[in-house]
Amino acid sequence: MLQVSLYRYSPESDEAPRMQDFRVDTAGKDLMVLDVLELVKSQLDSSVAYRRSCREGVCGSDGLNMNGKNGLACITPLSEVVRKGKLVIRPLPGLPVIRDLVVDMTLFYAQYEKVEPYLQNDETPPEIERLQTPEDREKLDGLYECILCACCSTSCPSFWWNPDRFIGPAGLLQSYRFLADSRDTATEERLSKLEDPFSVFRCHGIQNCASVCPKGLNPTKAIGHIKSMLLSNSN
Amino acid sequence: MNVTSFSRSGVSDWILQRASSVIMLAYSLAVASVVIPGTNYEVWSAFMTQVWMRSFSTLALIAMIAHAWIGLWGVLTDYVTVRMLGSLGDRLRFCLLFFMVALLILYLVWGIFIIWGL
Amino acid sequence: MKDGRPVNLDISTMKLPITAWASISHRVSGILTIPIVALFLWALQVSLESRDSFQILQDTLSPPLTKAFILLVLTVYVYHLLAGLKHLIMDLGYGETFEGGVIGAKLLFASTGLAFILIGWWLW
Amino acid sequence: MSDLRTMSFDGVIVGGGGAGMRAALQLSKSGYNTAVISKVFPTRSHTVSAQGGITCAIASDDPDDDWRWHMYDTVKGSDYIGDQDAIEYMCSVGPEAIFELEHMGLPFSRTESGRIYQRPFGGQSKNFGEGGQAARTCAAADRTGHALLHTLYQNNIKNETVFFNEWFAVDLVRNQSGAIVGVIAICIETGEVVFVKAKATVFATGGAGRIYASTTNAHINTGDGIGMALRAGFPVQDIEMWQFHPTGIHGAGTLVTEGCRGEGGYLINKDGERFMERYAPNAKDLAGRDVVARSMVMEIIEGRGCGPDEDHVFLKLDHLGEQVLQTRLPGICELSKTFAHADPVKEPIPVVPTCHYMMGGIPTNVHGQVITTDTSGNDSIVPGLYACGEAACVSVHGANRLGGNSLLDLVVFGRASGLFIESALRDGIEVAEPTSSDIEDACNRLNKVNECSEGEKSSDLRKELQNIMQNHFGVFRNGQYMREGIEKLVDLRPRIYGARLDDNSQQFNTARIENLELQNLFEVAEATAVVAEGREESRGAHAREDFQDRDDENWLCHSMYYPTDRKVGKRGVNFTPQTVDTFQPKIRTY
Repeated sequence: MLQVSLYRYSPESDEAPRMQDFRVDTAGKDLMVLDVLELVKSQLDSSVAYRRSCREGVCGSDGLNMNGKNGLACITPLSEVVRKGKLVIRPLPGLPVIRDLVVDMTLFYAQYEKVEPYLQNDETPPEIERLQTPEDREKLDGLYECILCACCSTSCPSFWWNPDRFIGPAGLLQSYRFLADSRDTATEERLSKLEDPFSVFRCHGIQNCASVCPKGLNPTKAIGHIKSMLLSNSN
Repeated sequence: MNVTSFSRSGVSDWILQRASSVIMLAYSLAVASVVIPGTNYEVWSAFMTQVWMRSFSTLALIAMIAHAWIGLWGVLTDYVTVRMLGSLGDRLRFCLLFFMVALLILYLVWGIFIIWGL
Repeated sequence: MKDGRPVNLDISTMKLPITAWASISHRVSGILTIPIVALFLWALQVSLESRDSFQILQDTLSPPLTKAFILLVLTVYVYHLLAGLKHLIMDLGYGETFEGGVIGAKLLFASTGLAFILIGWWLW
Repeated sequence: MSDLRTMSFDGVIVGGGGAGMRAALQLSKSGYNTAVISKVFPTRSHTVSAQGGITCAIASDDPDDDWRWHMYDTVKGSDYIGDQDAIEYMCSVGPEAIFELEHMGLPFSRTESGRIYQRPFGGQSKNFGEGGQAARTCAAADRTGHALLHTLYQNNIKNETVFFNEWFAVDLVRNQSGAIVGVIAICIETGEVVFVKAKATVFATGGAGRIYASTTNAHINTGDGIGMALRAGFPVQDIEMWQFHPTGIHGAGTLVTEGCRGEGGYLINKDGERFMERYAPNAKDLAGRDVVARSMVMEIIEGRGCGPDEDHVFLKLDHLGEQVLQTRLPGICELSKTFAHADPVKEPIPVVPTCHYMMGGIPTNVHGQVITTDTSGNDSIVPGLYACGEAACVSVHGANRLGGNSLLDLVVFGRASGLFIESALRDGIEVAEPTSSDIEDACNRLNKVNECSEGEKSSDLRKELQNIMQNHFGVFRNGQYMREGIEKLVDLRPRIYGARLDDNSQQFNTARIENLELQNLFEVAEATAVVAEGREESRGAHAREDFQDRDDENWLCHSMYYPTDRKVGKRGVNFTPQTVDTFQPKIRTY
C-alpha cells in the first residue's frame, strides 16, 4: 500500500486548497506516478483532475510537483520519488491552480509566444529545402526537443516572482533555438527584444531548470549563449 | 519598472554588475594583502594614502554603489511588487528604493571624505 | 488570470537542488553586505584618523565576542565574493551543465567553510 | 438550450494535431477567420509521438527517386484497396508539402550535402519493387512527429489562428437541409457549452487506438470525430482495418519506431534467430507491418517467444553501436530505458505487436470533403463537413499503412482540405441557420451524460470494452470468436450510455469528458467489430483464421459501416489515377 497525498482544490466547493490522503494498492509494482493517479481516479475518486495524454514523456501534459520536485508523472517511477512509503503530489509551483493538479498555463504560453518561436527568413525559399550542414543542424540539438511541459519555468524562482516579465527557461530555450538556427535571419530583431533588464537578465544561474528538465535539456546553458550574443551585439 | 533600474538596460546592468565585482574583488585582495600579515598604523596609513590607492579606493567605492544598486533593484523588483503584495507593491518598492539610493549616496560621500582625508 | 485562484508556492514543500541554495545564499549575503559596508567604512575611518584611534580600533575588536562577530561578518562578505566569482566563471561558459553547477556549488560551500576556519585562525 | 452562446467562424477545425493544424494554417494564412478546437493544448496531440519520419520521394538519399515508386509501394502496402487517385495525389504533392515544412523551420536531420536525411522504412522499394530497398523516410532524428507538430503550432501562432485549447467538441450541428453548420463544444476550464458555428467544419480528431487494451496510442485517442460522425448517421469506411505495430514495448505499449529496423536493427526469437528471414526472405524485417506483426505472433504461438512467459520477441540494436543509436535514435534509447529497463546499446528491447493506427475512418475525397452514399449506392458529398488525418479515410492506406505514410497523409490532406475550403469560401458558402431544435438535438447526448447519477463506473466499462476488442478483434481474427465479441458489445452499449457520473462540477471536470470519450470509443469499437466479422477474407491487417486468403472476387473493395441500421456495405476502390497507369492487384510478397 502506497500512501498518496494529493493537492485538492475545487473552485466550486473549496475555499482554499487542502491535501487529501489516499491509500493505493500498487501490487508491489514500480509503477509510474501517472499510473498511480489513474488508479486513484478510476478506483477511489473520479473527481480528481489532472492532465495527461501520451503517457510516454513526449507530450508534456503531466508536469507535476512530486515529493517536492517537478517532473513528468508518466515517466517518473515510484522508486525514484517515493520516500518512506509516501508520495506527495502537488501542482506545478507558481502558476494559478484551476483545479486540483491542473494549473493555468496562460502566462507560461504567453512567454513562449513572446520570443516569436517560429523561423523568420524573408528570402525567397528555394524550390527544394533550404540546405543546412549537419554541423549547423547539430546546434539545434538540446533545444528543439522541448515539450513545453513547464517543469523548468515553474521551478525557477525568477519566474515565480516575475512570470509576466521574465521569459523563463522554457521560452528562452526556444528563443535560442531560433537564434541558433542557421536558416533564421531575424537574429538582430530577436536580440533587440531581449535587452531589457527582465526578459533574459532575471536568470541568475540557479539551475533549477536543468535539474528538473525531463528531457535532459539545459536552459541555463542556452541563456548563457543568449547573454553572450547580447554582449557581442551591444559592442 | 525599468525606469528605476541603474542603466535601464539589462545588458549594461549586467556588464556593470560583472565589472564592478571584478574591481571589488581586486580591491578586497589588495587590502587583505596588507591586513592579513598584521599591520600597524604607520604601514597601514602609508599604504592607504598613496595616490594610486586613494584612487583605487574611490573606484571600488563607486563600483560598490553601482553593484549594490543593481543588486538591490533586482531584489526589490522580485519581492516588492504588485504581484506579490497587491496594489501597495509599487509604492512600497519606490520608498525602499529611495531609501537605498539615499543610503548609498551617503556611503559615497562619507567614503570620499575618509579616503581623501578631508 | 482569474482572481482568487490559489497558487502552490510553499517553498517548505519543495526539494531544491544545492545550486538553488548557493544562489539563495548569494542573494542573502549580498543584502547583508549593505550594512557590512557601513562597518567597513567606519573601521576605515577610525583606522586612518590617528595612531591613537588605530589603537582604539584594535582594542575594540579584541574581545572574543567581537571577534566572533567579525568572523561572521567577514565570512558573509567572503561568501558573497566567492559566489560572485562562481558566477563570473559560469559566465565564461564553465560549469553550465547541471553537474558542473553542483560541483561549483559544493566547491563554493567548501571554500567558504575553509575561509571561515582561516579567518578564525587569523583572528585568534 | 437554445440560449447557448454562439461563436462564428469561416472555418472551424476540430483537433489540434498535425492534420488539423496544417489545415488551419492554410486557412488562416489566406486571411479567413479560422478556429481550432482542441481538447488538449495542440502540441500535446498524438502526432507528437510519431518517431521515425515522413515518407516522401524528395530525392535526397537517391537523386533518381520517383514519387511513382512511392505510389507503387503504397498501393501494394494497402493490399490494393487504397484509392489510387488519392495515393497518386499524396505521393506527387508530397515533396512540395515537405519542402514547405522545411521552410517553416522543421529541424530535419541532414545529410553531408545539407539535404534532408532519409532513412529506409518497411515496404519501401525502388523502381516499382525491382530495384531493392529504398530510403525514403525524411526524419528529424527519432522525433519527427514532435518536430512537425511544434513547427505547425509555431506557424499557426505566426498566422494568428484562433485556438480554443482544452475545449471538447461534443456533437455535430446540422441544419434543416442536412448541412453541417458547426459543433457543440465544452470549454473544459469553465464548463461552458457553446455552439461553434462555421461555414466549414473539419474533423481532424485523430485515431481511436484506445479501443484496445494494448496500444501505442495516447490516452486522448478516443475517436471523437468518428463517434460524432456515426451518431450523426454518417458511414465510416474500412474501419475493421487496424494496424498492429510490430514493435510496441512489451508491457507498456509504448512505440519503438520502425526506423530502428530501418537503421539496421532486427527481430530475434528466444533462440536468437532472425526469424523474419523465413517469413519475408527479401525485405526481412522491413516487410509490411502487417506481415511482420503476424510473423511475430506466429513465433510466439509456436513457442519461440522470449521471456519467462514466452510472450514477446526481442528487437536487437546493440550491433549498431552507441554512436548511431545516440545520433539517430536518441529518443528510443530514452524510452527503452524508462519503460523496458533495457539499454539498447547493451541489450535487446522486448517488443510485441501493439495496436497503433486506424486505417479506416470517415470517407472523404482528396479535398477532404466527407462522402456518404445515397440509397442507390452512389457517392454524395456531405455539405459543410470535412475530414483529414487519421480520422479520415481518403483512402491512402487501404488495408495496411506503410510506416512514415501517416505523417505524409496528415500534412498533404490537411493542406488539401485547407486549400479546398479556401477556394470554396472565396466562391461564397451559403448556409441556412440551424433552428434552436437543431442545436438542442446536438446537445442531447451531453445532457444525458450529465444526468446519469446511477449506472456503472466508466473506468470499469472502458476496461471491459478494451479487453473485448483485444481478445476478439486482435491480430488474428475468427468468425465464431468475433460473433461472441459482438454479442458482448451489444450488452455493453446501454451500460456505457448509462455510465454513472459522480462529479457534477463545471470547472475542469475530466470525469465528464471521459464519459463522453468512452461513448465515442464504443461507437468506433462496435463499427470495427461488425465490419471485421463481415469482411470474409484476409487482407492487409485484417487476418482471419477462417478465411485465410485474399478474396479479390468479392472483397477488392472498401467496406462501409452504416450506423443507422448497423449494416456492412461495399464501396468501389478507385483504380484510375490521372497521370499513371493503374497498378493492378498482385499477390503481395516481401
